[in-house]
Amino acid sequence: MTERGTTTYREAIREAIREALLRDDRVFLMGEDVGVYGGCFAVSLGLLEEFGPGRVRDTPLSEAGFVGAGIGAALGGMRPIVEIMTVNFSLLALDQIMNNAATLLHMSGGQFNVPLVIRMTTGAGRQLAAQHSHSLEGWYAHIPGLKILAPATLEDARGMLAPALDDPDPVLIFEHGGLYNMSGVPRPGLVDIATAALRRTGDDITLIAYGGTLHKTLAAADELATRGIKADVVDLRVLRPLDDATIMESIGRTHRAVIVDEGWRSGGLSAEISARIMEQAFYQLDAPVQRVCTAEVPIPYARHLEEAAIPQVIGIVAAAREAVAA
Amino acid sequence: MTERGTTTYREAIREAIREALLRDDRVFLMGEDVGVYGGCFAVSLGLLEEFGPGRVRDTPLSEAGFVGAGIGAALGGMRPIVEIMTVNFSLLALDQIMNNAATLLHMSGGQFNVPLVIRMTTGAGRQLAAQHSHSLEGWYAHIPGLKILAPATLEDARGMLAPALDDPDPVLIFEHGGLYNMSGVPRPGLVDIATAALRRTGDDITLIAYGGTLHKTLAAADELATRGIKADVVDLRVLRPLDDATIMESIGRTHRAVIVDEGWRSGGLSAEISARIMEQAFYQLDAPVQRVCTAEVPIPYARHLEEAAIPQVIGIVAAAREAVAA
Amino acid sequence: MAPKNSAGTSPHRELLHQMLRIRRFEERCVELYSDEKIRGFMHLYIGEEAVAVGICAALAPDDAIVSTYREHGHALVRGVPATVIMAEMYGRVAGCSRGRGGSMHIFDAEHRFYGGNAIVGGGLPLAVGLALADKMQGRSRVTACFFGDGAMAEGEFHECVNLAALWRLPVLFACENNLYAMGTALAKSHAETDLALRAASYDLVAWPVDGMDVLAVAEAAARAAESIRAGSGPHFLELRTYRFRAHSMYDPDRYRTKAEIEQWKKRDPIDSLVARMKAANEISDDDLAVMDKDICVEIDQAIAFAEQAPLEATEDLTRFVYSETSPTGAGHVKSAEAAP
Amino acid sequence: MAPKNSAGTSPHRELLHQMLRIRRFEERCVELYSDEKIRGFMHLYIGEEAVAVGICAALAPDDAIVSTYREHGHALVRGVPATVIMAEMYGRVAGCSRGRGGSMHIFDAEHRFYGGNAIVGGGLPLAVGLALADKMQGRSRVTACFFGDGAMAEGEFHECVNLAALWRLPVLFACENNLYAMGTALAKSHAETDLALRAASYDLVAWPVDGMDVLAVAEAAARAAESIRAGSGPHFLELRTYRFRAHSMYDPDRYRTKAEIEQWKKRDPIDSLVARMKAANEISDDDLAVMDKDICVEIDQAIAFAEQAPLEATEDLTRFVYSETSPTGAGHVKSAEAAP
Ligand SMILES: Cc1ncc(C[n+]2csc(CCOP(=O)(O)OP(=O)(O)O)c2C)c(N)n1
Ligand SMILES: Cc1ncc(C[n+]2csc(CCOP(=O)(O)OP(=O)(O)O)c2C)c(N)n1
Ligand SMILES: [Mg+2]
Ligand SMILES: [Mg+2]
Repeated sequence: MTERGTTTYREAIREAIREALLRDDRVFLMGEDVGVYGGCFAVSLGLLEEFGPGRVRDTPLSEAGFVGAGIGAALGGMRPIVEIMTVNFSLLALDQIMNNAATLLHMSGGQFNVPLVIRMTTGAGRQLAAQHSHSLEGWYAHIPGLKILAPATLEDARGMLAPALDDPDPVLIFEHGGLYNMSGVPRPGLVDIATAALRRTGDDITLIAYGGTLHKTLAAADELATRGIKADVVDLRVLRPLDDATIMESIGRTHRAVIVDEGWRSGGLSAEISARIMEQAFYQLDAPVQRVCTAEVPIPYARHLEEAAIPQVIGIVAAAREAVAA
Repeated sequence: MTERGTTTYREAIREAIREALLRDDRVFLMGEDVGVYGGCFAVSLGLLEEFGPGRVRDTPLSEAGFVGAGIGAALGGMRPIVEIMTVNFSLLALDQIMNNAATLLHMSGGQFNVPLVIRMTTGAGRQLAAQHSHSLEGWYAHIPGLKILAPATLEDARGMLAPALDDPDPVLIFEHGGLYNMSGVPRPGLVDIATAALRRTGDDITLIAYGGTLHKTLAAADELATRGIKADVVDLRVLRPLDDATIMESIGRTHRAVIVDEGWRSGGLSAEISARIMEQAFYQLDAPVQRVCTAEVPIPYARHLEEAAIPQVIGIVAAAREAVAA
Repeated sequence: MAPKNSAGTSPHRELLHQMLRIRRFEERCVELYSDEKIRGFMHLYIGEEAVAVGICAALAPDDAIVSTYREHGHALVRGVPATVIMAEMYGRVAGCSRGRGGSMHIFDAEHRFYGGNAIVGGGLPLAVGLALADKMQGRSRVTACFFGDGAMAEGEFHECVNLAALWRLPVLFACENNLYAMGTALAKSHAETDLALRAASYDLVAWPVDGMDVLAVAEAAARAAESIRAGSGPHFLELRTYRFRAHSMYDPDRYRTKAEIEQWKKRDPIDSLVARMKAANEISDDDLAVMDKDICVEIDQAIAFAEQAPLEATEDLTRFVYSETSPTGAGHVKSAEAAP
Repeated sequence: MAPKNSAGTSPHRELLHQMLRIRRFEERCVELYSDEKIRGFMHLYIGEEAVAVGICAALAPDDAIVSTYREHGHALVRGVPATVIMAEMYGRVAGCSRGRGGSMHIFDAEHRFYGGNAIVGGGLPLAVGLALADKMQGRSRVTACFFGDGAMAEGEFHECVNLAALWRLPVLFACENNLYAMGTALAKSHAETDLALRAASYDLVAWPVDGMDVLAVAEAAARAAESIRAGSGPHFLELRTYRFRAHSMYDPDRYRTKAEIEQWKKRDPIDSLVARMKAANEISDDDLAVMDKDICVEIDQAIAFAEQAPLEATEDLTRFVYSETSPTGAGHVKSAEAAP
C-alpha cells in the first residue's frame, strides 16, 4: 500500500510536462519515441493520448535535426521541450546545442534568444556499458549561454521544468537514469533554478554532490554520522551557473570538502568546483578538497566492474574521513 | 633575408606529415580541402602533388563520416592522419571520437586499438567570431582513451606527429590558429609526447600554459622579470595524460601558480590543473592558484571585444603579481 | 524586398537594382578588407546575385530567411539596411549584430533574417524549426533556407530535409550549387552530382534552375513559394550558379582554371539581365548610370555610417550571453508547484 | 560461416541450422535475462534470422562485419563461439569482450567482427573506413555493415553512403528494415519509405529483398558480394524483415498490434525453410529433432561455460583504456627529428 501522494521521479517529470502542455499552447514535447512508445524510460507515457501527435511529436532518429528544429521552433515563438533519449546520443546534436542554441543570442547582438528546454537521461549504474553510460552534464556546464539543471529530488523533478520553460534562454535538464523509480511523497512548495540546496547539515565537512550521486552522498553522510562526523551535504541542483555562495558558506563553517561526481575525474565538473574553492575559500581550508569521481574508463558492462568504476558510498566515506583526519 | 633553417609552425607540421607519408605506406592524410585547395590553413600545400590523391584525400563536408572512416581505416591496418579544419566543426564528429575512437579498445576487451591521429586547428584571436573561435581541447582532455597534444613550439609542431603515429591509440593534435605563421629556427633534437616542458625557469611563481597562450605567458614572464618576479613557465604540451610531476615539481619550488588557458573558465582544463594542485600540492601553496582564462562568452567578432575576451599578457601579469603579493 | 528605389518600378528594374546593389556593395567590401576595415573571414557572393534576388522576390515580409556565411546578398535584398550590415563588418555597436558577428553573422530580427550561420549545414535545422513553429501556429509563412552544394554532404542536410518532408513543413530549400565547396569540386563531394535528383529522393518537389538567370530564379521561387503556402510541403530548388571570386579573402583559388571562371563570367547575371532589358528597351545606359550612382551613394552612406559608428563598450563584453530579462539571470526565483 | 555441423552438408541444411542456432540461443537468453544472469539492454533478433544467415553465407573468412546492438545472430553465424558470446553476456572475463561489452558489444578480432555498436548509425563510418583500408591496400575483401531502418534517418548514414559511393568502396550495406525503430514505425521515420530507392539516390546499386526468405537473402548477398569484389563499389540491400519480439527487454511493445505480429509470424523464416525442405524431401522430422538437439547441447555448453567462467579482477578495471604496448603509456619516449 502506497502512502497518499506517493509519486516517482518519473511520474513527477511526467506531471511537470503535462502541466506545461496544459498551461501554454506554445509548449510541445519532441523526441525519439516520446509518443507511441511512451518514452524510452516511460516518462511521457500517456501524453500522446492526452495531447495528440501535434504536441507530442515522435521524431526520426536524427538528433542534430530535431534538436536544431527545436532551436528553430523556439526562435519561431514556440516553447519546445526536446527530449534526447540519453546524453550519450546528445553528442550528435552538440553542434546545434553549442554553435546555435548557446550562441545565437550573443552572436546576434542580443536579437535572438532561444527559449528551449532540452531534457535527457544521464548516468551509469544499469549495466548499459560504454556507449550508454556517460555522465557529460559537466561538459555542458562549460558552455556559456546554457543553463544546466540536475534534479535529484522528487520536488526538483516536479518543479524545475516550469521555471526552465519560463526562462528566455536554453536550459538543459539532466535526469539520472537511476532515479526514475525513486518514489516518495514530494514536499509541496516552490523550487528555483538558481541556487544550490543544503540537503543535510553538519559542521565537520562539506560533501558536494548532485543528480545521481546525491543519494549515495546522503547515505555516506549517514554512515559518517555513526562515526561522529557531521556533514553538510550540498546538492548543486544547478550546474551552470554554479551557486558559489552556498558552497562557500558551507566551507566557511566546515573548512573541508569532498566533491562527488559521476563524471570522469579529469576535467569533470568536480574540478571546477575544486578550483572555485581554491580561489574563493583557500584560506578557510584545513585540508585539500578531495574528489570522488568515476574512474577514467569507458564504463564496463560487468556489474562488479561498473560498480568499481562509479562513485560508491564506501569511497565517499573514505574520502571524507581522510579529509577530516588531514 | 631569413636565417638558414628558418621555418614556420605551418611548414614544420607540413614537413612532419611529409616525412610520415614517406616513411610509412600505411599513413595517409584525409580531410576537407587537404588536397587540391592545399589545406584550409595551407598546412598540406604541395602534398597532393607529391603523394597523389590516394594518400592525400579530399573529403566531402561530412565530419562524422570521414572521422569515423579514419577510425575504421585505423582498425583496418592503416595509419590515418585525419584533419578536421577546426575544432569548432569537430563537434559534428564527436560521437565518433568519443563513442568509437576512445571507447573501442576497452569495450572490446582489448581487441581493437585505434591507431589514429586527428589534427585540428583551435583557438581565437583572428576575429572569426563565435562559431570559429572555440578552444575545446580541454573538453577532449576529459575523454579516457584519447591522448591530447598541443604543440606550441616549432620543435613540437615538427616532432610530435611521428610519435603520435607510432602510438597504438588515438591521438588528437590541436594546432593553435594563431601560431601557423610563427617562424624561427627549430632546435634539432627529439621530442616526446608524454611530458610537460619547463620553457623558462624562476622560483617565484609557476605559470602554466600551453598552445596559443604559451607565448603570451612567456611575454608575461619577461614583463614580470622586469618587476623582479622570476617565473617558471610550464608548457603542458600534453593535455591528456597530464604530466603532474613537472607541475608539482615546479610548485614545490615556487609555492604559487597561475594557469593560463584560452578555454572558457568554468569547467575548462585550467580547473583540472587547479584541482590537481589542490590535491597534490596543497600544503606547499603559499597562495591560492589563479586562473587566467577566456571570458565566458561566445567569442565576439569586434577586435576590441575579442581581445578583451581572451587571455592577454597584461592579465597574466596582474594575476601573477596578485599571487605573489598574496 | 527592400524599399523600392529611384530606379523605377518595373519588376526587371527592381531585380537589376538589387543585383547591382549586392555587386557594388561587395566590390567595396573587397577594398575595405584590403584596408583592414573589415577583418576575419569574408565570403563574397559576386556572380551569384541572381539567386538571392530571385528567391527573395518571392518572399513576403513575414517570411523568414536562414542563410550562410556568404550572406551579404541575402541580407541586402531582404531589406537589412546597408548601413547596419557595413557597421557590423566594421565591428561597431551600430552593426546589426552589435559588432559581435561580423561578415559571417548578419542577423536582423525586424526582417526575420536568422543569420548568417557559419557552420556549414548548421542553419538547416533552424529553418525546419521555424517552419514547424509556423505550421503549429497555423501561419501560412515560408522559411527560405540558403545553403551550398557542399552543405548537402553534411548529415544535418539529410536529417533536415527528411524531417521537413515527413512533416510537410513550409521550407523553401535553396541550394546554391556553385560547383565548389571551398576548393572541393562537386564531383568530389557527391557520388550523385544531380543535386535536385538527390533531394527528390526524400519525397519532396525538387528541380534545378539556372541560377545565373534572375528571371528563371524568380519564377521558380514564386512557384515554389506559392505551392508551399498552399500546404504542399517543402520544396527544393537547385540554383546552378558560380562564384566569380575566391571562396574567402584567404583563398588563393588554386583549384579551378582561369578559363573556367572566364567562361562563367560570360553568363554574368547582371550583364545578362541588362542585355535583355536593353533589347526590350526597358533600360537605357543613362538609366543604368543613374541606378549605379544611386547605389554608390547608398554604399558611401553605409561606409560613412560605419566609419563614424561607435564601438561597443568593452565592459559590455559579457552582455547577451543570457537574456537580460532572464528571471534567473537577474536572480529572481521562478517557481512551480510541487506535485499535489 | 561457423564450422559445419552434424546436420549435414546440404546448403539448405546449413542455412537452417544457423537460423535455428540463433533462435534457440536467444530463446535461452530470454530465460537467462529473467533469471538476471544477463543484464543491461538486450535486443533480440528472433524473426530476423534469415538476414544474418543469408548475408553471412556470402562472406569469406577474411571479410569484415560491422553490426549493431542487435547482433547475437550476426556474431553466431559468423562463427564467434556461443561460449564466448554467452560468457560476455554474463559479464565474465572469458567473454569475447572480457565482460566489458555485454549483449550490445560483441567483438571478435579473429572473425573480423567489429561489434556490437550501440549508437544507432555509429557503426557505418567504421565500415566505410575498413573498406577504405582494404581498397588502399589492394585487398579484395568485403565489409558487411548491418543497420536498421531507423538508422537510415541519421546523418551518419547519409555521410557514409555518400563516401562509400563516391570512393567506390567495397561495402555491403545491409539494411535490416524491420519496419520499426523502437516504437517508431517506418512511415514516421522516413518521408520516403522505399528505402532501397532512397539509397539508390546516392548512385549505388540498391534493391529490396524478402528478408524472411533466407534463400532470397543468400542469393542477393552473393550477387552483391561478387559485384563488390569485382570492384563495382558499394551495394545496398534492403532486407524486409520483422522482429517477433519487443525492441528490447524493457519494451512493453505498445506500438503495434498482436494481429500484425501474428501475421508476420506466419512468414517465420525458419518455418518457411523447413516447409520448403520438407516438400523437397531434404529434411525429415527426425533430422530436425537431431539438429535441434545438437543446438541445445551447444547452447547448454555455452551456458555451462559462462556459468563457471571467472570475472575480470576488479584491479584490472582500468586496463585496455590505452594499449598495453603504448610507448607513451609505458613511459617510453618516442621521437622524431626536428626540422633539418
Ligand atoms: C561544418 C563545417 N565544416 C567546414 C567548414 C569550413 N567551410 C566553410 S565554407 C566551406 C565550403 C562550403 O561549401 P558550400 O556549402 O558549397 O557553400 P559555398 O561556400 O560554395 O557557398 C567550408 C568547407 C565549416 N564552416 N563548417
Ligand atoms: C544515436 C542513437 N539514438 C538513439 C538510440 C536509442 N535506440 C537504440 S535502438 C533504437 C532503434 C533503432 O532502430 P533501427 O535502426 O530500425 O534498428 P532496430 O532496432 O529496428 O534493429 C533507438 C532509438 C541510440 N542507441 N543511438
Ligand atoms: Mg558551393
Ligand atoms: Mg528497425
